[in-house]
Amino acid sequence: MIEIISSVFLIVGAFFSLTGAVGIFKFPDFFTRVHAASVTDSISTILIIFGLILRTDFDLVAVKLLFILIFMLLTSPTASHALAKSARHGGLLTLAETRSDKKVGDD
Amino acid sequence: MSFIVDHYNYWIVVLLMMMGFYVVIAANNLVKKIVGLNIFQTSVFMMYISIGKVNGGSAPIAAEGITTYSNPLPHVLILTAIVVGVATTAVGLALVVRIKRAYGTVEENEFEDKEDLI
Amino acid sequence: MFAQHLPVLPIILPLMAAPLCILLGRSHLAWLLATLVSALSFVISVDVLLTTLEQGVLSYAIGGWQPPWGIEIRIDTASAMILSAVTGISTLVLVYAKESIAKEVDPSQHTLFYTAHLLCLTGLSGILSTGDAFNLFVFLEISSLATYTLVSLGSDKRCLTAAFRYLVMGTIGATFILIGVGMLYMKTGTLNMIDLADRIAEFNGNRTLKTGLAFILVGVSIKLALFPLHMWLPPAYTHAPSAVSAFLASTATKVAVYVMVRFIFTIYGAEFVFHTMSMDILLLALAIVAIFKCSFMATVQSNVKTVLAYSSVAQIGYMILGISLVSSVGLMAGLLHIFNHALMKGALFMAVGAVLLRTGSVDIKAFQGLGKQMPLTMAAFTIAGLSIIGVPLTAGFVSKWYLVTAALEQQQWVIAMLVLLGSLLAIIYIGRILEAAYFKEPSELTAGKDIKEAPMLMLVPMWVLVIANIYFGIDTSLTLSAADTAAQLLTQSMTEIEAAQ
Amino acid sequence: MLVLSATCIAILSVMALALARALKADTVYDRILGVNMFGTKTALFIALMGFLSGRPDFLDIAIVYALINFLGMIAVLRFFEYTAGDENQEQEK
Amino acid sequence: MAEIIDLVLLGMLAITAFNIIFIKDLFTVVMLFGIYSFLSALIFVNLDAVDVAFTEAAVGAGISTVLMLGTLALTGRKEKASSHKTILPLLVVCVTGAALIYGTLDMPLFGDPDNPAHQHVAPRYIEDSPQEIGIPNMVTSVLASYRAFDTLGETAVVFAAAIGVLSLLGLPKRDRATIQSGLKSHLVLRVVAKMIIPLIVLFALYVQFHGDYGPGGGFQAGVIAAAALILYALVFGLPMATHVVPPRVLKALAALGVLIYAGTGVVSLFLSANFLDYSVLAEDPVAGQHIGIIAIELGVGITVFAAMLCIFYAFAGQTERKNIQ
Repeated sequence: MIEIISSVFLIVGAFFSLTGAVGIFKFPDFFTRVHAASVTDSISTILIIFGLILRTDFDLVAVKLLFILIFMLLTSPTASHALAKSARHGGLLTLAETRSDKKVGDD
Repeated sequence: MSFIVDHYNYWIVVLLMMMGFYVVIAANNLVKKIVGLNIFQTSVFMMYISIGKVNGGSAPIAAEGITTYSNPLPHVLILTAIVVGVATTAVGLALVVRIKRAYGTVEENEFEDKEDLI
Repeated sequence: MFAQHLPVLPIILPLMAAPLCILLGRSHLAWLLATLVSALSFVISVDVLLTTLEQGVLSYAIGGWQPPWGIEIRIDTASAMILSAVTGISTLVLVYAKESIAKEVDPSQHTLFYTAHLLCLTGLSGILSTGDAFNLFVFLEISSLATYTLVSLGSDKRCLTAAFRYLVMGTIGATFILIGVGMLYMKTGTLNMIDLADRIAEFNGNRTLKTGLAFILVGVSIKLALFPLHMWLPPAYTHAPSAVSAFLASTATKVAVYVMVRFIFTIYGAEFVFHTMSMDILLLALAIVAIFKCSFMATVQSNVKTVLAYSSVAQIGYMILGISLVSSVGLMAGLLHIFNHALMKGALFMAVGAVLLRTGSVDIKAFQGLGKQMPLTMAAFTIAGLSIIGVPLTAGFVSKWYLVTAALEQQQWVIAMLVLLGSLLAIIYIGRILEAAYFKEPSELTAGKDIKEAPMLMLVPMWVLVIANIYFGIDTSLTLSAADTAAQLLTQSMTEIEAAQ
Repeated sequence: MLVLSATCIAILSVMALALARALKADTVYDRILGVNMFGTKTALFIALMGFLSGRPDFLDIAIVYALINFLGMIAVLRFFEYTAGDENQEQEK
Repeated sequence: MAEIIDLVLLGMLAITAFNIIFIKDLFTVVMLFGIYSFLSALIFVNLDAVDVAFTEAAVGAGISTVLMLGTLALTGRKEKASSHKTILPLLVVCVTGAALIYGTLDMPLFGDPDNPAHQHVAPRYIEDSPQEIGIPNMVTSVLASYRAFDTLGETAVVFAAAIGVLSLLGLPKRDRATIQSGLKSHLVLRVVAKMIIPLIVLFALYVQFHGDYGPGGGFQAGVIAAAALILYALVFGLPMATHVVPPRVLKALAALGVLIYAGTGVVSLFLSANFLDYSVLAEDPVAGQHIGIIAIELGVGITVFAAMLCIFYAFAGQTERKNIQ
């Protein structure tokens, strides 16, 4: 029974990370790509690590997995936030702003 | 076919060595030379580790229920070699910083006209 | 109680003294500690040399584990002889360095200089005494890293590019040795040198072993600056502080020659290397080209330190020539030249350092008229220069003499002639400097300043080396017997070849 | 076992895509994004490989991966903030 | 399954290396080098070399990348076109490559259990070391006991690197704590860093003392502890970090670590056993081995931590100075 639940978790986690990977190619501008990458990162980490925890018999390995989960939940959103802020600080424009400039340019 | 399967690890490692070696010789920028040096050394480490691998063996940490282990000796040698590699990189990068401060440039072709390289 | 622990002491004493120098902080204390430790290592290595002359090989298992499993310190006569030379010269250079680096290295870095010097000494004595192929690579890296630091301490900005070029080529050389040792381990499964020798003897001409040997020899040739791979040496020795040039010129490349001898004769066995791989022709050709091209380059240089650097590369050519003659007499001549050249080159670089201290320049014009102004220094330079040329009554003559006899013994008239011709070139580049010193008036470079004699702390080590030069030129009993037993030891497997010839 | 290897292959392909993003990127920030995603996915991949090869006590390496990936990101951003000052000067010059 | 993963990883590695050759923007080259180290560490995990993967990830991807970025901050990002022609390097590379391929023809088969490499010396390390030295991690037992002299040499190499960088770049002064030069504007980063850094230091201590039972040991612990403080210096600024760990203390710590290691060896000398022979450190030889290994791992951890942090301070000190002018 637990086996099936963990398999479901794993599959769904893998699916989300695949969508994230496709997202960083398909999305129009940088900020949506960062959004796609970091959101799917977090969700797939949670799902896969829970899937793995179910497979262990809840000993030291499970604690290590939880430690990884906490660590990654703390660091990867922060890293993506810092990246986006630095990109913004570095003068990167969002899609809306580039379109509005073009419109202003056209009129 | 089995000849290739048994040796593909070595051939790819040789390919990586040659890429690293090429970057070291052909790179004009000193920082890129050091990156090339690192790639060259890391691929040599991979050659050592693929010597130690045993098919079906597991990591050389004794655990019950596991009989065949991979050979621990190459791992010890490579632990030493990695730290030696980083030590050389650190000194090399420190030299690059000093060269930039002394010469104002880190491009190798711009040294020649600045002083007579014997 | 310490008798059986002697072989390991020359390595761990400098190793422990280096961090102590950092903890001591002040450069005078660091200098005192470094000189004492170096002198103690010299005494121990001379004692070890004497015991090896009687007992043959000393073996010491580190950590109590027997050799093929643990690492073994294995000292035979050849390594003990060169170890005594290295520790002796290191002591003299440390005494010399106190005054010499005062002007060339800024005071805040003197403690770091002594620490790096001790680490370099640790690396060199480690290479000379270890019996394990990978351990040799680790100690090679210690000595190389310490050498890059020492070279980059120079005052001239070009020492930085010289140190960087030396670092890149040195690391490529060390990685080639790593690849070679990896191939050896892959085929034999062991790293201990003696074990390797027995197991390699079973394979007759295996392709991986041949490639392994080729990579090790190329790596070691970079380290000992054999002819085509010597480009890093002249700028490094020219722009390094003179105390560093004195130490490196007389020890670093010589230890690399010892590594080549160890790999060719002990691990692979001479007949595999020289007959199946016909390496002797290649080494011979490179040695001869090295002698002539570098001697010629030495004659055209204006900077005296570059002249000496090129002369070092040429002298290494002589050593490789001795080794590639594939006979125990040839190998003995090579080992002898390692020892003698260390004495000669150390004295020459010290003299040039003294001139740099007093006149502020090492250009040949600065040497004009120094014969009268700095008599003792120039006298030392003259005797050491004559020893490079190979004038009788000096150590240089002894090693040249045995090189020629080794060549003649194999009816190689051409090589014997080439060795003598090489000495002629040496006469030219040494003669140019002597002529400037004694027969020319002081040039505009040194006209204004009144040039005093070099300080006592620099003259004493210089003259100790010069006297040793002359002593070993006349009474060759100690060096000859050591070199002879070493050559016999290394070339046991060679005897069948001579019989076959 | 099958599910584990399937997830492994999925994560491997995500890493390949992230690597492709890092190699072929128009702005530098996309490259950093690719490297960041690559780092986090490798940490997950090691956890999965630990379970696949039956030695789950190797999760320390996954922690180190996550840590080093975060350190790399902060170093890159610090580098950007530092050189941003120079680029503005270069643009103004 | 493992072979497929191995093949795919090696393929990705080759593509990354190929790109590194042709990219001119040095910043991207350093980023790709970070990925290269990560991938090679991943391959080491796949080839059962767990300790090596640990060190390669921590040292290769962590410290080297941070140092290279520090250098690039001073030397500029663009690599100028190299004028000299590339035929000679290509020729040299092809000759070496051909020699290497010639060498691989006789190499024993990859992964074959009865390779000569596994016959002669290795069986004793695998079978006897858990009994003789009493710790499950064979790599640590070989590293710390059978071949302890190698590791002593390696600690000396790390010490020599710290000395080299110190003599070239010098250490930053400790007094200028007033300048807020960290990532000022990233408030989120500062809060998260405050939470994470204690975790990392705790993890470093775990790795240090867990080295006998799982992957880990002195080197890895030293590097992770240094990474924690480098993170602190990056987020809160170098002056603040030099207040937490003053540079003079680091120089003393680096020297101390080497002395601890060599001192353990000398102690066994005084107990009339060979250098670095731990079995005399306690009545029961196996207990002696335990004490010896813990002592030298501590020595190694201290030296590596102090050396790596010293090197980072020297590099960061350069950028601070340039920043201020």
